[in-house]
Formats: sequence, C-alpha cells, structure tokens
Amino acid sequence: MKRFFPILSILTAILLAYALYQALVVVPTDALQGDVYRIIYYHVPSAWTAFLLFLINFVASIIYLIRRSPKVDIVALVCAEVGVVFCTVVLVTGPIWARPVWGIWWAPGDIRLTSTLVLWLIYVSYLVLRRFSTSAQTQVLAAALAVFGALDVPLVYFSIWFFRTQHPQPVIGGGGSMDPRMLRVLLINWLAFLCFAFLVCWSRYRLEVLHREVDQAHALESLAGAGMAEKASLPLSRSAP
Amino acid sequence: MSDVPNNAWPNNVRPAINVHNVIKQFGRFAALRGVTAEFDAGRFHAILGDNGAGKTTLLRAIAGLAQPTQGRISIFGKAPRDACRDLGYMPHPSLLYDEMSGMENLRYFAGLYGIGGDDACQAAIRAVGLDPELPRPVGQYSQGMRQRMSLARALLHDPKILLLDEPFSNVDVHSAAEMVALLKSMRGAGKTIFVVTHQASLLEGVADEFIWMQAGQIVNRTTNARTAASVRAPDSSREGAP
Amino acid sequence: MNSLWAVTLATLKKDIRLEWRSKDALNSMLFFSLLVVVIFAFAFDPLAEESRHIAGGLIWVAFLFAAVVALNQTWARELRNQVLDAYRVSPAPANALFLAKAVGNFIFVSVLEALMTPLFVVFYNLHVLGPAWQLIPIALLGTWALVVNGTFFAAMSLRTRSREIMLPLLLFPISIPAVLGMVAGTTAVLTGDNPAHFYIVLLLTYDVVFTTACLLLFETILHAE
Amino acid sequence: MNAIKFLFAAYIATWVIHAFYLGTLVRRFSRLREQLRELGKK
Repeated sequence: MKRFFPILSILTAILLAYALYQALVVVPTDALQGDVYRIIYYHVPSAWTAFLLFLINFVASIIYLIRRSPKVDIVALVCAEVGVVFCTVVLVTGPIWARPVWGIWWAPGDIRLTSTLVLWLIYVSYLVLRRFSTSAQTQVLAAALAVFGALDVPLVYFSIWFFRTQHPQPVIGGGGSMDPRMLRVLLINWLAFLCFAFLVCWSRYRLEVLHREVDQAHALESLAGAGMAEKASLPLSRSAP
Repeated sequence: MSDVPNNAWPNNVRPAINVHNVIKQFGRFAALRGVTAEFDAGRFHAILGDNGAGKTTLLRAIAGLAQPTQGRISIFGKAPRDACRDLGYMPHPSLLYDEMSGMENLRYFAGLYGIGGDDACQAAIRAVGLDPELPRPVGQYSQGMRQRMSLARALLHDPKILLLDEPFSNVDVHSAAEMVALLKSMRGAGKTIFVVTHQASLLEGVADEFIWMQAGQIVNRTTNARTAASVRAPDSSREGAP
Repeated sequence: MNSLWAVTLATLKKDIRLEWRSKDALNSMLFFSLLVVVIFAFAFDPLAEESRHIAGGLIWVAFLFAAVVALNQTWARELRNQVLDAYRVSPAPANALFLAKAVGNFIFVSVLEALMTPLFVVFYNLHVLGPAWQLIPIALLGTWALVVNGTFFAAMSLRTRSREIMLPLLLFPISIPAVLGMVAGTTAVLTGDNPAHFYIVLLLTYDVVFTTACLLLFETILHAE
Repeated sequence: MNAIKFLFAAYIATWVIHAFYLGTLVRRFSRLREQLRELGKK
C-alpha cells in the first residue's frame, strides 16, 4: 500500500492542475456574474467532499458503536477532522463569493451557508470532545456525539429553511439549469478534490495509527520500571521506529 | 444463580471469580497488564501492593465499573455487569449523599436493587453497628461511621461477594479493628471478601490469602502477610500507608 | 418496565429532596437569569416598539444560559462521593437515571421560566399580538428540547477535562434548530405576523428524535468510564 | 473587473487552508517519530 502513496500523490497533483486549468481557462464565463462565478469550482466540490466525509464519519460511528473495532473509530476521527478542513474552505470561499455577487459577506437567511456553519460547529465540538476527554472510552463518547450531530443535520436544514421565509432573501436561488460544460468541469474538480481528500485522510490515518502505537509503547514503558517489561507485553503490535 | 446454598460454601470451595488475561490501558498508561487469576468462593482475599500497582483498577474491573481493554472477567460464570446482584462494592469514597440521613440513603439504594420496605435497610445498618433511627445527615458523620454506613450500603442486597477498597484508611485504630472484626464475621457467614489495602498487618490471621500486585500484575499469592511482598523487586521499597 | 418507572420515580424524588435541602441549582439559576434580564435591559432599549421582535430571542437566550447552570449541577451532585458508581454497580436500568435527571431538570427550568417570564413582561412591556396559548406548547417543547440533550451531554462531559465549559460547547451546536424554533416561534406569536405552527412541529420532531437517541445511547455513555 | 480579485482570493485561501492543515500533520508526524526514537533508545 505504501508504494501507491507517491504514485497517487503525483496523479492527484496532475488532476488538480488539470481541473484548475479547466476551471480558469476552458470553461466559458457566466453571463450574469462574470468571471467571479468560477469560485464555484472550488466552493462546491469542497462542500460535497466535506458532506461525504461527514457521512462516512456517521456510518463509521454507528459501526463503531455496534462492533467496537478500533480501526473504524480511526476512520471516523479522520473523516471528521479532514471534513472540518474542507468545511472551513467552504465557509471561507462562501463569503468571498457572496461579497461581489450579493453585495454582502454573509446572508443569515441563506440556508446552505448557514447550515454549513452549523455543521462545522457540530464537528468542531466533536473534535474538541475527543481532545478534552479523559475517558478511557473516548471513542464511545465521540461516536455517540457523531450520531447526535448527524441526526441534527436535517433539523438544522429545515429550521433554517423555514426561518428564512420570514427574512428578506438576498439569495437568488440556484434557479436555471447548468451549462453541461460547466457541470463537467465541476465534476472534474470534485474528482480532483476527492483524490486529494483521500490522500489527506490516508496520511491522517497513518498518523493516528502511529500515535496509538506511541501511546502503547508509553503504556509498556510506564510500568516497566520494576523489570516487568519482558514478562508482559501489550497485545497490540508495535512497529519498529 | 448459584445452586449451592450459602452456608455450604466455606467447606465446598470453588472459584467465584475468574480473571483471564485482563489488560486495562488509560491512554499512555497501562494499569493492568495481563492479570490472570482464579479466586475461590467463601474466602477472604487481601490484595496488597504499592501505589499504582493496579489494585483499585482490578477491583473496579471486577465490580464492572471499568471495562477491560482486553481479556475477560467472569463472576460465577457471568459477566460482571450481569452478576451485579452478587457483588457488594465499597470503594474509598463513601458513595452516599451527604445531605440525606443514613436511612434515606439506604432506602434509595435499596430501590435500585428492587428491595422494597425498610426491613433490609434497618438490618444492614444494624449489621454494621449503627442506629437506623439516627436523623443526622451522612455529611455530619465521623469518618468511621461514614465508612460503616458505606459498608451497610454495600451489604444491602446481601451480596455473595464483597469488594472493599481501602476500608481501613483514614479511620482510627479502634474503628479499623471493628471493621476487621465485621469482615471476619461476614467471611464466617460464607461471603467471599476482597480487600484492597495498605495495612496488611491488620489482616494478619484474618485473611485466607494475600495477593501481592506490582506493575499491573499479580506477582505473588501466599497465606502469610509477611511473605507476600518477598518477591518484589529491590528498587521499590515503599510500604505501608502514605 | 415496572422497575424502570419505580427507579425513575425514586431517583426523581431523591433529586428534588436534595435540591430542596441545598437549593444550589435553583438559586444560582434564578440569580443568573435575573442578571441576564437586567443586563439585556441596559444593552437594548426595552421601551422601543421593536422590543417585541427581539424579546423572544432574549428570553430564550437567558433561559438557555440558566439551563446550563442547572444541568452542570445535576451531575455534580452525583460526582460528590462518587455516588454515580453506586448507581452503576446496581442492576437499576441506566435509562431510569437519565429520565429522572431529565425530568428533574425540566421541572427546575420550568419553575425558573414561570418565575422569570413575568419579569420579562414587565421589563419589556410586552403584550402578545398573536394567539397567546401557543406560547405554552412552545415553552414546554422548547424546554424539554434543551433539557433532554443537556442532561445527556452533561453526562458525557463528566468524562472530560474542564467539564463545566465542555457542556455548552457540546450542547449549543446541536441545539441550534431547537433554539431557532423557540425564538422564531415565540417571536411569531408575540408579533402575530405569521403562524407558529411550523415551529411547534419542528420542536416536537426535535424532541422525539433526540429523546429516542438519548434513551438508546445513554447506557453506553453511563458506562464509558 | 475588480471582482476577479475575489476569485483569486478564494482560490488562494483554499490552498492556504489545506497547506496549513498539511503543515500540522507533518509537525505531528515528526514529533511522534521523535518520541518513538526516544522510546527505542531506552
């Protein structure tokens, strides 16, 4: 598996460059918004990637609650963390796009941006819980929180959806169908970002495995003072440094 | 449920608790590192060891309060949580509400075990030598009284196994001796007793077995308190209460 | 099933008795939300005509913060002398403990609301333009929404460092739809501009979904030491 | 034409965020490797 990492990295870099070229040069300018609409090629794929990662986090958390397999827990953690990064990208590029198009940075009534913000808050609280937990079973607490967060998403969406009908809407809905060329470039960009996200998740996964190995080694160390280390060894594998 | 009547136990010894390769890890610290042991029913076991040897963790794991990272524990063939009616647990904190009287406390805990009526509560309080009518809230008890009330709480549902964590620390010599006498009589009544303690000398001639723990493992089991610590490594020479 | 209700009732009685003797939670909650009302009165002009539009938000924000004070107290009581361990070694169902705590908090927060609402009415010179009876289901469902998740997350944050800060951190993001429903619903009734039915349905859905989730997962949380 | 600045700002911001995150990953990796090396010595 390890040998594929550099190959995949190079392929992803090429794909990202190609997607960037498509987004900036090949695709025609939007008649209404001008060139600034091209933010969509980063904004939307990032959002889709983040949602996909959060979905995987949800599924992995449920599986963890049933099966208690440590690997599934690492998958959940990794997806939440990388998902938050992509979600941050969405939240930063969103206002940058909104400013020239709508004239304001943030529209509280905008359902997509606001619900993404809530999503971001939920998963940040998930990461904070994992960080601050003193429990020996942090994974269980985190998995439960992930389930709560995922259950919250549709409710957030509907509450904002109804809330905005009371407010003046700065958003001109995504009405009208998309130019097929634009859709094609959008999908190319999404593919590129998915590959990138996969690589990041992979690295983060390996980091977490290494982290747990170090913890294990410390646990061995902590009680080895009385010369007991040879007699007992923890069952989890410890790779050579 | 056991098919052996209570009074037959001391003569008819069989394992009450089976601990198999139990490992408990807290982040970067392993409190238990592969503990395997069998403990006979109807006996008095004293668990000794230095601070951080894993005594309390082992007791909590047997009580079902700590989930082993690996390995398994069975009590009369059942998982600790399923055997909770057979277990009486008395840790160092009192596990009592300071604002309520002893009787109010016990009435609540009896409810948790589905025991109605005051009879069981009064019997448990009398068994530890306290007065059920005492109206004072537990917060105003002396340490020795609180310790005994805590034992009454552990005895409430007449468990077959008693798990005690440091029952003699922070109490005066007289109270400690009374507590030992109480435990001795309970062992005579056929209960299996586990005591985690620093004060091994108190249990000399009372406990059937002394178990010495070190670095998350059981390193010695003897019938004599003095020889229990004989196998430990020379560099760890701390003993007795802090 | 029988023992579930018996233990729930016993635990609830015990909690109310303890609260009655110490009055920790209720006193601190009352004083806290009183402060919030006074500070809000300074920060916003309560006599302005648009106060009707913001009052719903102010009331619920005050109650939300006050509820956090109460929620932190509930489990603190069980941590003193580690009484929670006594519950955990007993055969009593975990959900009975959860229900008792949630209902207890519901009662405490409702009492607080009943005491504070007249104060808000006086301070902000409120009179309701919409159908006032709808405020009752909004208040009941909204309070339960805060309290059910709050009780759960307070139990969760027992196992964290600096748990008193952890509770709002976990609770607030998940509670956003509920808070939005309460605030917007209350505002809708106060101003009478639009119907509040949707918000009642939203709160009801929220309550059902999260009460179920809490009951399914509480045992796991309680035993994750 | 001023709007084009926003386009570039968004693209650059995206990569700055990703680079920042990757940076933290690299830092965490190297710290762990160091710890492993120290453990190996003992």
